[in-house]
Amino acid sequence: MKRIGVFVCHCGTNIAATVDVEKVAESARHLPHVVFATTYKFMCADPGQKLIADAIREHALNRVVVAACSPHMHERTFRKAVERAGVNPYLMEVANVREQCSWVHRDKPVGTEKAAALVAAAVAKVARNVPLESGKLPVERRALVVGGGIAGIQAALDIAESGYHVTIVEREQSVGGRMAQLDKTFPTLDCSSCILTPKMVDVGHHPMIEICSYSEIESVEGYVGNFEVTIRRKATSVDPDVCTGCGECWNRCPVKKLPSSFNMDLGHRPAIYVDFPQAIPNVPVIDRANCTYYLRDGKCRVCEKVCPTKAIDFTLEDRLVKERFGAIVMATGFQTASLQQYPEWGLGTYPDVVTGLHFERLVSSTGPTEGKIKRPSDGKEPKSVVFVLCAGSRDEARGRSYCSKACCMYSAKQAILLREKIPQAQAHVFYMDIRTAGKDYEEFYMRAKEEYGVNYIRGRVAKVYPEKDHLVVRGEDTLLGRPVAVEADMVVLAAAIEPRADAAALAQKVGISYNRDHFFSEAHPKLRPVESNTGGVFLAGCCQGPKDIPETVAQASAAAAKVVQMFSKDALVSEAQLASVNEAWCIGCFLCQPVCPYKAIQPKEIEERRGRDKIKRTVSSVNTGLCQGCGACAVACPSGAMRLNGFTDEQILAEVDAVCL
Amino acid sequence: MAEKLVTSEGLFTMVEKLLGRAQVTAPREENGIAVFGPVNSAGQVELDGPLPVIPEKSVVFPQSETLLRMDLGGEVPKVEAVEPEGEQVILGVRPCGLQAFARLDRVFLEGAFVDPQYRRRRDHTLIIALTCPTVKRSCFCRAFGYGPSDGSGADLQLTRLPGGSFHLETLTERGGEFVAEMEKEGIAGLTDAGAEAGSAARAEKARVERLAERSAAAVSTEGVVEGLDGMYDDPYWAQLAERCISCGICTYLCPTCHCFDICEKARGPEAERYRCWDTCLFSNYTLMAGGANPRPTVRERLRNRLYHKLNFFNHRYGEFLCVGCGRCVEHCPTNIDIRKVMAKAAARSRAQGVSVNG
Amino acid sequence: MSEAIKTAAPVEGEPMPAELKTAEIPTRRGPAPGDPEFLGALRDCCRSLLAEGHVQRIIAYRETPDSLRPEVAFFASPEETGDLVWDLFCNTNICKYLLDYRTFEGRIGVVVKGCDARGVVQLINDMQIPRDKVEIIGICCPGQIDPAKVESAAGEAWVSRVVAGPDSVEIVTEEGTEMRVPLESVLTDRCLSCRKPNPPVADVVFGEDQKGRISDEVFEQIAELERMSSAERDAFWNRHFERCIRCFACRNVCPACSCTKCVFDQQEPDWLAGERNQANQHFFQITRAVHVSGRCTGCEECDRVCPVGIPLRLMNKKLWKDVKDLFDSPLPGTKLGVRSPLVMWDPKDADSFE
Amino acid sequence: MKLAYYPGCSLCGTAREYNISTIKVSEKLGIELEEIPDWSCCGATSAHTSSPLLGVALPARNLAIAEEMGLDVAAPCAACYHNLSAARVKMDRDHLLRKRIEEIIDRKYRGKVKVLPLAEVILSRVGLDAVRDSLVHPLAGLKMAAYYGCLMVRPKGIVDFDDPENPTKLDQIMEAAGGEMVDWSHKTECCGASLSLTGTELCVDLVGRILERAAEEGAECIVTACPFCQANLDMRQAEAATKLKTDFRLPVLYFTQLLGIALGLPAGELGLDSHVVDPRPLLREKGLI
Amino acid sequence: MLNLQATIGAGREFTDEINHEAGTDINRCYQCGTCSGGCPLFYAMDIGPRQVMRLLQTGLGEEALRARSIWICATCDTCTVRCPREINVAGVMEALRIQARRRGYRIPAAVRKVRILTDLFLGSVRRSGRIFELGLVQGMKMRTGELLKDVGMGIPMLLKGKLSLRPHRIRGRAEIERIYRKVQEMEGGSR
Amino acid sequence: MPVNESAAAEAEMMTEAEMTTDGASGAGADAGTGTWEPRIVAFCCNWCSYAGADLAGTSRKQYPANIRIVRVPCSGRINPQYILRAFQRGADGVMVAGCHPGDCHYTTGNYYTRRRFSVVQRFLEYVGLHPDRFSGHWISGSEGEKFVQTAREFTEKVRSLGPNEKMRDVL
Repeated sequence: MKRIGVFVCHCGTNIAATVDVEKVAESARHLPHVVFATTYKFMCADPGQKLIADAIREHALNRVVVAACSPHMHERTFRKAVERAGVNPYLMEVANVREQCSWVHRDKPVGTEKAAALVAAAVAKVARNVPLESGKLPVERRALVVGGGIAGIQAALDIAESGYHVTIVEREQSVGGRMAQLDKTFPTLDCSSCILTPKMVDVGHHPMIEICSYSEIESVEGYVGNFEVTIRRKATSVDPDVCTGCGECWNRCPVKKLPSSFNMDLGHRPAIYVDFPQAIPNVPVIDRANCTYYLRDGKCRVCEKVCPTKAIDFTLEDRLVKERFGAIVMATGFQTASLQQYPEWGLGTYPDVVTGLHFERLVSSTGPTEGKIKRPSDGKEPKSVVFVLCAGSRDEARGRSYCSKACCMYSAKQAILLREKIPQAQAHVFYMDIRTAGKDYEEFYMRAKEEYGVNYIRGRVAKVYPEKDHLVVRGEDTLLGRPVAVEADMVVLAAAIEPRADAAALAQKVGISYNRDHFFSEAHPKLRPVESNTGGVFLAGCCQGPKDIPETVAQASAAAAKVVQMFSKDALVSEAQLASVNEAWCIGCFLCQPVCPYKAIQPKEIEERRGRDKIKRTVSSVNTGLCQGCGACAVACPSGAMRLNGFTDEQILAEVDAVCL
Repeated sequence: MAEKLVTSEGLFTMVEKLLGRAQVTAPREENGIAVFGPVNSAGQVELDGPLPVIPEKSVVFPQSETLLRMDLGGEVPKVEAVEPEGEQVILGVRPCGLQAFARLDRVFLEGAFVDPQYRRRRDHTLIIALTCPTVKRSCFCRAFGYGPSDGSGADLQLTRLPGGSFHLETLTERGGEFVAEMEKEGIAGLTDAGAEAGSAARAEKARVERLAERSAAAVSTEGVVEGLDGMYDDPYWAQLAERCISCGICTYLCPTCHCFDICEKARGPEAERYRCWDTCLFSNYTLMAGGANPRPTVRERLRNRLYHKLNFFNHRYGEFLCVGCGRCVEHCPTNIDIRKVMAKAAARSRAQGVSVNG
Repeated sequence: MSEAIKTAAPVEGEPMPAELKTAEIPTRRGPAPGDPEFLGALRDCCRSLLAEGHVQRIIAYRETPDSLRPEVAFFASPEETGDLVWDLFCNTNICKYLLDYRTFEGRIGVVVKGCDARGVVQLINDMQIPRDKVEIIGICCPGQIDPAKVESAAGEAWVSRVVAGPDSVEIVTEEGTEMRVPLESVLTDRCLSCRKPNPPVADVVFGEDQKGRISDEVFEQIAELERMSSAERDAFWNRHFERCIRCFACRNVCPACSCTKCVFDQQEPDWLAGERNQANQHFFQITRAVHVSGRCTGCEECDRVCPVGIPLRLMNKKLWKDVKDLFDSPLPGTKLGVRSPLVMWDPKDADSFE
Repeated sequence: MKLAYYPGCSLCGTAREYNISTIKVSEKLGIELEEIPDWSCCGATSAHTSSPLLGVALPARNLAIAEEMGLDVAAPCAACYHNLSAARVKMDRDHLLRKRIEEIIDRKYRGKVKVLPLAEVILSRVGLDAVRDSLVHPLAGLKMAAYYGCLMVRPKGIVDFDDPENPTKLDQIMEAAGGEMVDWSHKTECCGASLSLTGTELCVDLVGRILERAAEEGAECIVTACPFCQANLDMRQAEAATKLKTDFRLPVLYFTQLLGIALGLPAGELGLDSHVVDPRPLLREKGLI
Repeated sequence: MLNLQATIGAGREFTDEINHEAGTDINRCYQCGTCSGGCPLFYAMDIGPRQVMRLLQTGLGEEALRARSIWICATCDTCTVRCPREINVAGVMEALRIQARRRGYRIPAAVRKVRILTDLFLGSVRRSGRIFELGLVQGMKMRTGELLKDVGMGIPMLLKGKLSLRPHRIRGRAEIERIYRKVQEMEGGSR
Repeated sequence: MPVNESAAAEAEMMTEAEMTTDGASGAGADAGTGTWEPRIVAFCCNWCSYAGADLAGTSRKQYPANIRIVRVPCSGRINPQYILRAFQRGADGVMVAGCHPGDCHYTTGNYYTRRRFSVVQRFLEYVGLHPDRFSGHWISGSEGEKFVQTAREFTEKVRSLGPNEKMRDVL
């Protein structure tokens, strides 16, 4: 026997002023199953909640409708209230008579009529509600950090310091990431590696942190608290347990002239290498695509011969390691745009046109030129360098509409570094707008102009082309309104920051969403900026959007805090309004499967009675840990075997019927 | 009774006149298909077409009809019965349709309970029969002891004459009244039939009877009931059911099938109770509230239908519930043929040596 | 048995590799319908499949006394195949019977035309039956004859048999008279605009690829409807839906309708009421069409079986046209492993929302 | 392979040698060209800069005729290609416009024909392998700068021949013909041809800049597919040189002329005598004629 | 001083018209100057394309109708393909040119020849169906009075058979005439 | 089959019938006055469009009371049959609203909505529903104003069409 109670809130005068609450309550009394209806000034306040609880006891109510503000506001409040009074929290529905009624319709009779209709819909729905139970999910208290740049390092350290085990998966030979490639950092001009290296050492030595470098994520199964991750540990050809990182091998390797990606291909490395001298782990890897041993059937073996600890093992193979984690922090960082779509700027065509990251390596004392700025074409010291801002950013026409955020500042820094290292060189910066939102940033920019005499030209570069032994940079000085050409020895393009090329593919593996630029999407742009839409997966650093180092570090710590918060609970509570399968109706067509964004639907074999026989057949089943309750599966299912609890077809149809009356 | 001659134009005018005072149902053509359905203008009537797909029964037993209206909003619920209204004329009923009406009458009107809805409709329906202009291969009326010119059960009977006019025979008093009324209104082209027209009509009837004769050899009812008596658990039904797709074509097109379901619809405090056709071939037909189904598979459902047509009804009313119109034969998507079932049953009874008379 | 078939028949007991079974180009080919050896070869093929245990059941057609209406038959042993038949009256799309074999513990052979074969592929793609459980015996179909058209051509005479030639058919009546009519005049409506008469996937194929009859008639009718005003379209469909008797034959024959509990049969929720009014007729018709859109193979079996002549293909083909225009997907049933485009998406999809 | 041929006004006048060499080369490569009967002017730049409708209607008439022929259109002239393409795209995008144009030209147009520049025909329908296979005199040792100009490549979406900033298709064809292509920065810089008669001074400046860059990269001649570019770079070369106080002596040839030589067509049939900067001394020096 | 509040309101209609004709939205322009920077003829213009966009944005679009620039623009589309805001800059220049004609603006003397050539060209096509190049050149000379310009170039071209002495007339001339008339009708007889 | 003539003929009758429809009949009749008011059902996804409607409320923006919102978790949860049901029960217009493509709370739900309804929308029009009676919108949680505008415009459109008879099944 369904016994529904209806509670209409005045919300002070917020509702009562334009809705005749008494009339609404009266009309509710005539609805099927309604045995009690009343109004109150503030239903969400303690006395209001008590009123509901009392009525539940007094009238033996087993279902409740509260006509009040938006369910986004107080659905949880009222669910808890009825639960305390012994009614399943999912047997309560909210009729939104404030946001959808009193606040948007001034005419009282009209508002009252609509409020009554909304209450009738809620009553019709609640009559078809069934009790739902939230599940409890165990938590594996180990975290996975994907990416070993400054974001990953920071997140890993914070989690490990709270006493939980962390695994860092890093694609390259060493952790360190982009920050390791930088020379100085703005606005303080302190040395990037000087502040990064100690942190790298910390993660390298931390007892709770395991670094899987030269590794990639192969697949992610499972759900919040219970991820099962397969990590591909690429074959390094070096036994890490034996190697001491003495450097004999890489110093003696006869293949020397391979482009060093750490140096943005401006320098060289051998076939057996570490990314850079301070690499963590300090264990080299063999680049099999270029190693003589692998290219010429086991010839060479120099490294093997010189290795004092016999750490070289050519027979090592890729290993797939399966591990369980409770939480994942995505910190995969960024790359700079290739700018292939901009032939007019000549990146890749003219050697002296480079990107900002290249320039970092050229200024860095650990770089290929040992910190002497030389232009790539002929090694000459440049006397005129043009910095081009927004190179690939803020250009909807060619597919990237966003601002890369860090370029204004790092270009100012690079112009300053140029002027410091080559005082007689002129720095020109072509810009559209200068964005220096950050502590001490504007001051830094002013210093570049005032102290270092950097020439800022407001205009976007239209074309770069070679003439004699220099480049000509053409554009409009929009403040002059005249065409200008700058003769430059080098052009540095502040190439757009974009997610790693495989970010979308990785996101699909992990099951998180990404935006059209392939940056990973946060759950809420303001209120949940470090969580992804998938429970248990958190975001840190440039994989979520362009940002500078302090912001990255802050986000990484925030993500770590979220992980630690999760690990501090005994168990996680799963959503109750999830999909479930009516196995008798399910025919196993699996049309529901591809539409599930969370890969929550799996086949399941069931046994069934058919007449006298027992038959086996395959039906869909929902993993309640993965399901987030969107209901797309329920619509894809042609027979309605898939249902979304809390929003079943019956409930929605009942509402439709009611609002149409 | 009286015999008249009416030209096509005369008939047209008659229908036009009728339209003002009654709901007229007649054969129409829709998208290349002949159907019995309500007509709004005489031009829609198509008497020369084949046997209409939708049978005549819908005139007295509509696919759905409201029985009760309710208002549950007040202190005391209000309930009122809904009675069918108005006069109906059904034009162009074939002899098989007339036979079907007779069967339906037995179901709905005989015995302790007389169905009020059916009674009202039946009483207010004038039936104008039509001698079949041709006989299809799927027709097997002869097996049931009547022929394509048999007008019994109609108020009036039309027979298309070679010249294009119609011979109109008055068969009941009501039919007579109708003709008299028409004559009073002065229908041009409605005249007394001379001897010539009378004999032309008899010749036409004899012609179609001869055409029907062709099926007599192929289909017979002899031994069907008896054969089926012993065949209930025969593997034959499973074989037949293998092919059946369990659609409702045969039952809904059948002029004698008369099963219905009673449903309600509510819109807020107001509600209606109605009945609508149902078919024993649908699994829902016997589905019970708890999920149990006494006829769980097509085998049981198809068998039930065929037994109802060819055996059960005989045991209760002494005649077949099949009238040999051939609609199910012609329209079955998988060519299930009731005539073959009859032959099978007959063969079984012969094999068992059951005496037809015993 | 034709030589080509004999040599290519797999060795008994040897499991067929799965990848072979999904190959879209059949390796075996037999004589074409119309060839004097055709029926013998087809029977031989079916007989040997049963005899050698490659299949435990064959779904095909059997002769009946009414030569215009052969019946669907299920052959369980090689001996039964003697009255297996395939001619131009095998209108029934038999693919749907595979659903009765969902739990059958053996392989099933199906003798299929191009349109039926698409249904088989669709059932496979809808995971109703695994590919390796079905032996697809395909026939490149020269077009099927509508018995009603033959009968109406014969007038009052009863048709005894029909002899089909490449361009015309000879109708022989019971009285022994003969008449010759053009093939096109008696072909079923769906065959008159059939673009894909060849089985897209098959294990054995009889006949060489047929060209099909390329006709835009259906699409022209759709275009004509699209040009009408809303009120005209409303009237058009009201007129047709009005006739619907809800026999559900369209659903029951549809290769894309494989649900065991159809929404129309459900009481909770009460999607479709029994009352016969335009509201319910529309709900039924629209829902049926929308449910199969993206999976409708265009076999037009629904249109064929509809006893009251509702032009269902004008709905199905309209949906197909839009799905194809919008999402550029292949005709359902023409490719293995293809899911409905409606359970997929592309960020660049057309957007009709505001 | 058969195509409807739209030579355009220039190819019947100032660019006769382009026409001749196109026809000869096509014949050699097995491209069958059927001239669009009674074709009319595409309107060049004048039509669309003064009336949007006229700018579509004039080319549309020719498209409609080609559609009646049932053939795709080959248009060697860059301007004609541009205008025909633009009209096609605009009518494709705007159903109403198409209806209006149909009314204006009083012909049916369904948007079925494609418009291809000749270079595209050679590239995608003949194929470079076929070109390589038919070489008689590979253009070995001849350093060329391929100049595309504006109309072939801009704007994207209206024309769809090649990248607007760094096109390479002419380079590919000439490389297949054995030539040595210089990589240079002014492939698509505007030469100002539309201002040739009205703003000659400006035009000379632009021509000078382009030639200067080509010369600096070591080009010995320029190849082009645009009659306006050819005429402009050829005829204004002397003036430009004077202004820049230099002497370029850079012959400006149609790619079909050089391709013709490579395919072994008699030099006399390629209209090599009709240029202001005579290419023959250079070609003789390279042993190509 | 310029009252932007007033100009923006007053010029909106004109801006909308130009947007509509060019099928673009100049309000998207963020004044980066790529168009002007890449324009081969910017150096000869009085107002660069970027400034033209700004004039339109601030409601001063009609000022652009007096600019030489719109006549100097060679419609090479470099600006359009490089514009990061997907503005059809060349299309705007073209639309302005058409507007200037339609509204009968005086064309700056220095660029009047552009208009003369256009008229001659379209006239030639109207009469013959195709272009009569020699006639065009001669017409230019007659209308501009620069009788001796480029003589040195014309004679060799004639000799080389590149300039025919008589116009080629197509058969469908009546059809072309009809097209011109129809267009004129539809565009309100602006020409 | 002659698609055109008879349909057109019946359409004429239809429109006449429509014109003589009693405006005050059925579910759309306004409580007191008896003047006809369109009944509009809006299916809104919980995270964006419903939140957008909430924002319209918190910003006190007025829109017609004809709109009745049915909340669903995601626009991907909106079964096309719900639309039919609403029209059956007397709705004069139905709108569907969800997060902008790419912004779905559930990542991709609205992409299916977009596919499904681009087909369904055309089909409803094809079977004779007036195209202005059904519409789809992308409304984010921050687009309170857009919700209001949409509600106003849609209501006016539907009002101008008069009561819907297509598929209607009311007592």
